[in-house]
Amino acid sequence: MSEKLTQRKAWDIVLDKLTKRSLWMLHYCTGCGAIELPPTMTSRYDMERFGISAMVTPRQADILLITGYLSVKTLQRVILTYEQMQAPKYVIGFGSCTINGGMYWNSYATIKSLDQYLPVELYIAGCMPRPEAIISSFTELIDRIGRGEANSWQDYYDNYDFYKKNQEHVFGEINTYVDIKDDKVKFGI
Amino acid sequence: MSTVLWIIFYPIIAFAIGVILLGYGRKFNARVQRRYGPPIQQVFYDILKLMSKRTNISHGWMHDTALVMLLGGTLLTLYFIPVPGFDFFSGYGDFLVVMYILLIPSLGMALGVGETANPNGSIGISRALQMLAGYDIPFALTFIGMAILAGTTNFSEIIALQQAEGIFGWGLMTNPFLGVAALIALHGMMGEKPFEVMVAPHEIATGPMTEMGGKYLGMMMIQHALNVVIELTIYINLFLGGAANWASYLVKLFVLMTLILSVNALFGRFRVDDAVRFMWKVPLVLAVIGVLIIIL
Amino acid sequence: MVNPIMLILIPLLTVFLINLVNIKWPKFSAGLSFLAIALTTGMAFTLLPEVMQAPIEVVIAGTKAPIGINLLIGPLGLMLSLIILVTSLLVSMYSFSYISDERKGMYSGLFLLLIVGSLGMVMTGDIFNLFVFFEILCISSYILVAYQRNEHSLEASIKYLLLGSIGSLFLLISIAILYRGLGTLNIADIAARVGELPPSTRIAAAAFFTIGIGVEAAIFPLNSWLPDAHSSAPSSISAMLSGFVIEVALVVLIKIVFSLFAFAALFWLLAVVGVVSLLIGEFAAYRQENIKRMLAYSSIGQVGLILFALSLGTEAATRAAFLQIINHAAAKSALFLVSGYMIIRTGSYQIADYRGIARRMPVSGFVFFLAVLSLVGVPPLFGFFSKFSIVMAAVSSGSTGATVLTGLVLLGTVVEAAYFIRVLQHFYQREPAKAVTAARSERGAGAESSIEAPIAAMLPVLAFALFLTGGVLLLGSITGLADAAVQDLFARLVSVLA
Amino acid sequence: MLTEPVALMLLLSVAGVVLNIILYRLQSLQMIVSFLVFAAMLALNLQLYGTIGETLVLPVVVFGQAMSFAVSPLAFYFTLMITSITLLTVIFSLESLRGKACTQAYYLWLFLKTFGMLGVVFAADLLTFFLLWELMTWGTFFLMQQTGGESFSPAKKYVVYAVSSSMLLFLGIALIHAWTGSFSFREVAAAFPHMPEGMMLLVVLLMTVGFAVESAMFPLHAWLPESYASTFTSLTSYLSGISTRMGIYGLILLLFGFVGHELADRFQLIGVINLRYIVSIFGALTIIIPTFTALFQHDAKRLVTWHGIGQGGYMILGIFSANALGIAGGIFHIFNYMTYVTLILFSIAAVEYRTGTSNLNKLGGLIKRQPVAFLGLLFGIIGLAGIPPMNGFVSKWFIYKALITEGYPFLAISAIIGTLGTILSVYKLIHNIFLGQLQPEYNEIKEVPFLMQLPIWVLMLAVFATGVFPGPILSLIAEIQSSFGLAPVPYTMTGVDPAAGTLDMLVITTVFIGGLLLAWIVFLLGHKRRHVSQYQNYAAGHFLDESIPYNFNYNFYTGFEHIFNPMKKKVIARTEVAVSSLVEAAGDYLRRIYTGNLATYAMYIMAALVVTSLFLKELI
Repeated sequence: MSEKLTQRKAWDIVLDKLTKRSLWMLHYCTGCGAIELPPTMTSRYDMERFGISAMVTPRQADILLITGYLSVKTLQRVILTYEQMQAPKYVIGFGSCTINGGMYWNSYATIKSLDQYLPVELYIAGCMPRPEAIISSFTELIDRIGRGEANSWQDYYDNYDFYKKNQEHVFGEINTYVDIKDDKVKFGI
Repeated sequence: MSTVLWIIFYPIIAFAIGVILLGYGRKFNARVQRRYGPPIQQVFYDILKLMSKRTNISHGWMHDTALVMLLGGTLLTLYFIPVPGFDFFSGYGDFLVVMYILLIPSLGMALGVGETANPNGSIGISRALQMLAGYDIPFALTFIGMAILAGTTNFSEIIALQQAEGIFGWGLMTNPFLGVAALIALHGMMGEKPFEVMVAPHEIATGPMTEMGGKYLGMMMIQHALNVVIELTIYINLFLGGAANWASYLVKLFVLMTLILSVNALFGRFRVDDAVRFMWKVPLVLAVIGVLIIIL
Repeated sequence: MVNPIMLILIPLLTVFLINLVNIKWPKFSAGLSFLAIALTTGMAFTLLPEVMQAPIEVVIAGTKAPIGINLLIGPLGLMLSLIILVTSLLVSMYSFSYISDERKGMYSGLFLLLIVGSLGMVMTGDIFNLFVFFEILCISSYILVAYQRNEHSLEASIKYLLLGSIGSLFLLISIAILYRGLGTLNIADIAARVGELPPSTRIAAAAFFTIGIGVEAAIFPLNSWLPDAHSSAPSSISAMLSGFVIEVALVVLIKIVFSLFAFAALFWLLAVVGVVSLLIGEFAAYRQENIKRMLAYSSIGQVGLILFALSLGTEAATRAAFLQIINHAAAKSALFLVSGYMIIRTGSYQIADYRGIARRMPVSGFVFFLAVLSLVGVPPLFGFFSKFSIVMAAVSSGSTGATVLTGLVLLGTVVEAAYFIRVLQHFYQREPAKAVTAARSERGAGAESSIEAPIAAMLPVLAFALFLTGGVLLLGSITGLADAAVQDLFARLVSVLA
Repeated sequence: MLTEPVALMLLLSVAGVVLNIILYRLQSLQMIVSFLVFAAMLALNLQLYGTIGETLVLPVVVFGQAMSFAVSPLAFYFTLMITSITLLTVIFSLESLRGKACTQAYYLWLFLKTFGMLGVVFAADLLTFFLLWELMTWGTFFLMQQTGGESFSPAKKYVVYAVSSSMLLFLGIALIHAWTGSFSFREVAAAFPHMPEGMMLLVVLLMTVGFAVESAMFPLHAWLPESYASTFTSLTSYLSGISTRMGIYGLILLLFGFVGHELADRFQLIGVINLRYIVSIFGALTIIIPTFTALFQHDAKRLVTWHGIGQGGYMILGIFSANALGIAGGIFHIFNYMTYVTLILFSIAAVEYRTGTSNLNKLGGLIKRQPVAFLGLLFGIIGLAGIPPMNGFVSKWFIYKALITEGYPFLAISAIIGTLGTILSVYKLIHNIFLGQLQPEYNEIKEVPFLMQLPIWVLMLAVFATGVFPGPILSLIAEIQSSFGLAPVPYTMTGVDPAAGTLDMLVITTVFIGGLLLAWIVFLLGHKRRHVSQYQNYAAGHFLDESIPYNFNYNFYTGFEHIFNPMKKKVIARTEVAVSSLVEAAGDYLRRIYTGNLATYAMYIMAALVVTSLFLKELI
């Protein structure tokens, strides 16, 4: 990561400074955490101040905000969605469920730790986290992008075998029609 | 020489104005909703980010070509609409030409979205085209009415005629029916609420933009910024007496934009058939009255 | 020089000969009648140059007009004779194979009598002879209609007989009125002196004459026997009846009206009646499912058209009517003859049963197609030119009434095209009807093989078709003959009486 | 003798008919011979340009009238279209119909029809005109039912319409002859103004309606869509490309050749509303109603044939606009329409050739398999919708401009409404065939063979080239206008003379290409892109694969269906049914006159006797 940081050209530094002000978010809400998002978006906290707005499809989104637990079934959807997003892309795990399964830690149907399956950029701890926490995570992300440090997404390309193995362990083979290894070559990531 | 400079720099200027107008729109909307809102240059950040995405996917060569056609067609339209100090091309194509080259971007986008093979996209295009038929009929009728009133279809001549008589020579003043009809149609043309059926993020996942990401979406946003300028300028040229200088041009742009944004901020969304019905009832009838006044 | 009397005598004598031959060698009767007709036809053609110069008058029984019996052969008579003879020559050739039962001899004799009657009607210059030949014509056709001896044909024949008798009676009454008033039977004499009669007598004579001969000429509403008779006669006879018999009666009617009863009002009446006939015929044919009835109704329509053209009373219109008579003789005969073998092959009269038949009877189908197009008036077939000239003539006459009637005639054409095209499309459908699949010819073979009519039957049909297509090339000479006939007819017209 | 090409062309087309009869069962020979003959005809046609103004009198005399032919500029314009499009159709058919059953008579009728059309166009007298007109309509009838079966019933409908129209023309021509005493165009034109006013009006009405049927003008258009769509697609293109436009030829001839504008304006009804204006209103309805009917079609061919009707309305609006630009636009639109509609239908035929269907609900995504056909359709629909830089725009622009200049806002707006409707339905066309999801059953299909691609490429070039450089065609049209004594259109090589209007297609195209280049540079500024499978697609997290049909094509314009469904009254179809059942009822009723009862029959005779006697007595 640091190696890549030093490789940033002057143009990239400027670009990062500017583009960090625009982050579009796709929020994946199966858990109870979604209730915290409306206040974050509306006049009380207004995340659009930071150039963050909610988007509808993975193609347009930069942030995949996963609120709450993921079951085996929904994880497949999340992975499909993640792979359809355009890099650079950032996964934010929201709430303790994504960190360690939270109150569902001993459920047979949920997955415990999201970072086994997707490269998570940031976790927001808490059950549930308040909008302030969400905003603070966003600002943290913005800062990291500005510094050129938010590169977790490259990990998915670099260590795809690891993620793939874990994914297959949970639900077997799925076909997302995305060839990550070939993408890595094609796009030179 | 200055023409060459204009040809080179005009798209950039128009792009800047468009970005500011869109940013102004988002800010305006936020303030109506009692939010702080993004900075006024936010759209510029968005475009920059989208253009700098590392991975881009496309569903085929028409998908790629579509974006080129979209932006290329918009640039074409841009050149043919006179603005203060630059109406080099309006002598080669009148506003009948403009009306039809305005369709090139739509067609390009429609083809590209079609190739993405996403049903949401196709539904979006279906709605967009139905809306096109909705707003373009009254808009075209106001075009025709103004042309008959002015005795010409050439933009510069119409502007000159309006400016000759000061504010009372404006199209909006000489024939308020046409002016109002065109204003409502313009609202539909800009796709602002309540005529936002084509995008409708909550129903059809932003419709045409569903499969657009990265630089594809970026180019669409560039085109959108230019398009806002084009559409507002057409209205200004036809009904607000054009603009004698850049100051008045910008003032007119922002006033018109504010008007449209205020309506936008207040409404929800029509269903597509209701939107079209509205277009064929209110503005079309107004336009017919206006035209009848002119020819009788 | 050939004596025109031979035209009548040869067939008449052959009738007797046939009856003799028939006792021992019934097979030869058909051949004999064919030879007789061929001979007569040849003679008629040799008369052509002479008649074009001047009409020939033949006196029989030594006494001159106005007392004697005489024949007067002008171009009009000769033209009609040629139509009669050529049509019957071809039809008799068709009959070789078509009429195959043991009553051949009777058929051939009656067939010749029918020709004698028709020829006599067009050639006679004497109004009572006209009646005699008219009766010969009628009686032979009554019997021929009943030839098939089934329920339908017998009923049709009885109806035809009774109605025809009323017609003959009226004709006779008319002749009696004229003879009583003028004491002469020679048409030329009557024409010269008809003015001497009081108007009411003339009106009575005209009305009786028109109605009397109108029954045979199938003018509406006197044509009620026609659909039955024409559809239940053998197809060869239908071809004759539709092809020339009604037209001959019609021309004779017009000839007499021209010479004796040239009332303007009568012309108008006949023109209107002609158009009404046309419309009724065409509309009624539109709904027919039985092919021969459809053709019969179509004949009513065509006769209406001819009557309309004839009664316009201008030279151009009359010439056009003659062309149309020729066209109708060729086309309608071809249609009846073709449908004859279709009926034999499928055993059905229903058009629905002929679906796809043209693929198994390609030549018949093609001839039907040509004949239909010619009747409708499609260029470059003969029918186009006849219909074209009728309309041009009608419109050129300049009166509003004639123009309106022309419009109705054209409406009739549209209906005609509609029902004929329906039949044609039926013939050319891809999936054949059950009756067509089941049809077998005497040559045996399977469901895909040709069930075309025998060559002897196809040759005359092809001749008609050839005339319809190639007739255009003869148009000049035909028009020449028709022109002479028109002159002949108009020479009789002294003046139209208001 | 400079008119030799005319005689040779007519002779060649007759020879084509004869050769095809001789070679009835030898399909490959038929194909080669037909191709050669049509190629020779096109070559002759090009020679014809030098002979404009010459007259040819055939030694064939019909009713004392020698058949005469003349090469007017209008005739040259039309024959150029006829021969070139026929040649392309034949080239296309060489491959597309090879080995198909029931095509023995295909080239035969094609030659007959071409002969009819050439004759109609060359005819210099009304008799020749009408004779060949009839031949032409029957040629159309036979071409329509080449596929047999289900094409028979629409073809029958056509016959009823066509015969009715011929009969109207017939009556009109007969009246003209009766009043002017001549068939020759020149003499008729000279004598026409001296006819009595009422008669003139009657003749004009009869002939206008007659030609309107053939050019499928609303409300007499109902025969067209079914009958054209149910034959071979290559014929659909031929028929809708040029055959329907013979009606427009007739209208041009009637309006400019005989009646003349001054005369046409004399038939005033109320105020400014004259006959010309009324025809224009029907032209406007012809644009709007069929175009919006096309929107809801589920079959590609039927959709395009409905547009064929709609586009005729533009020609009528243009020709009847009494404005040099408008007339030129109307005439130019005939050419443009022919090029792009043939292109569209050839592309559809190419798809049908591979997939075997033209059902818009069953296709999709074929752009990946048949890119040439897609490009052909794309160029075609841009032309049809009238979007620059294709040729359809230029002629439509002329028409709009003329209507605005003449002060007919509502006619102009109906033209624009038609264009909008067209955009909607052509997008549906291209979307449902080429865009969207590729159906698994069409995964393996290939592009069509070269011989079928060739006409598509040629037409694409034509559509684009005449759009950017309309000058050459406009020069022909200016000649046509001068030959009728009208003001010629002020054209330049790339548009209109600046004095008359503001249009320069070359500048527009150049700027457009510049814009495209700029946009392409912007496109290249971003990072690389990759082409992905159609199943890598947003479906709200759902996994897509071949088993899931997710294409959006059925009821494409649902909103409009909500709006228009209550308006679909099917008035014309119901009228047709009413008329045909009226005829049937009349037939039934009239048939009952013949009761079969002898007493009734005898009574008829008595009644006839009485009526005749009374009638004669009253009138004498």
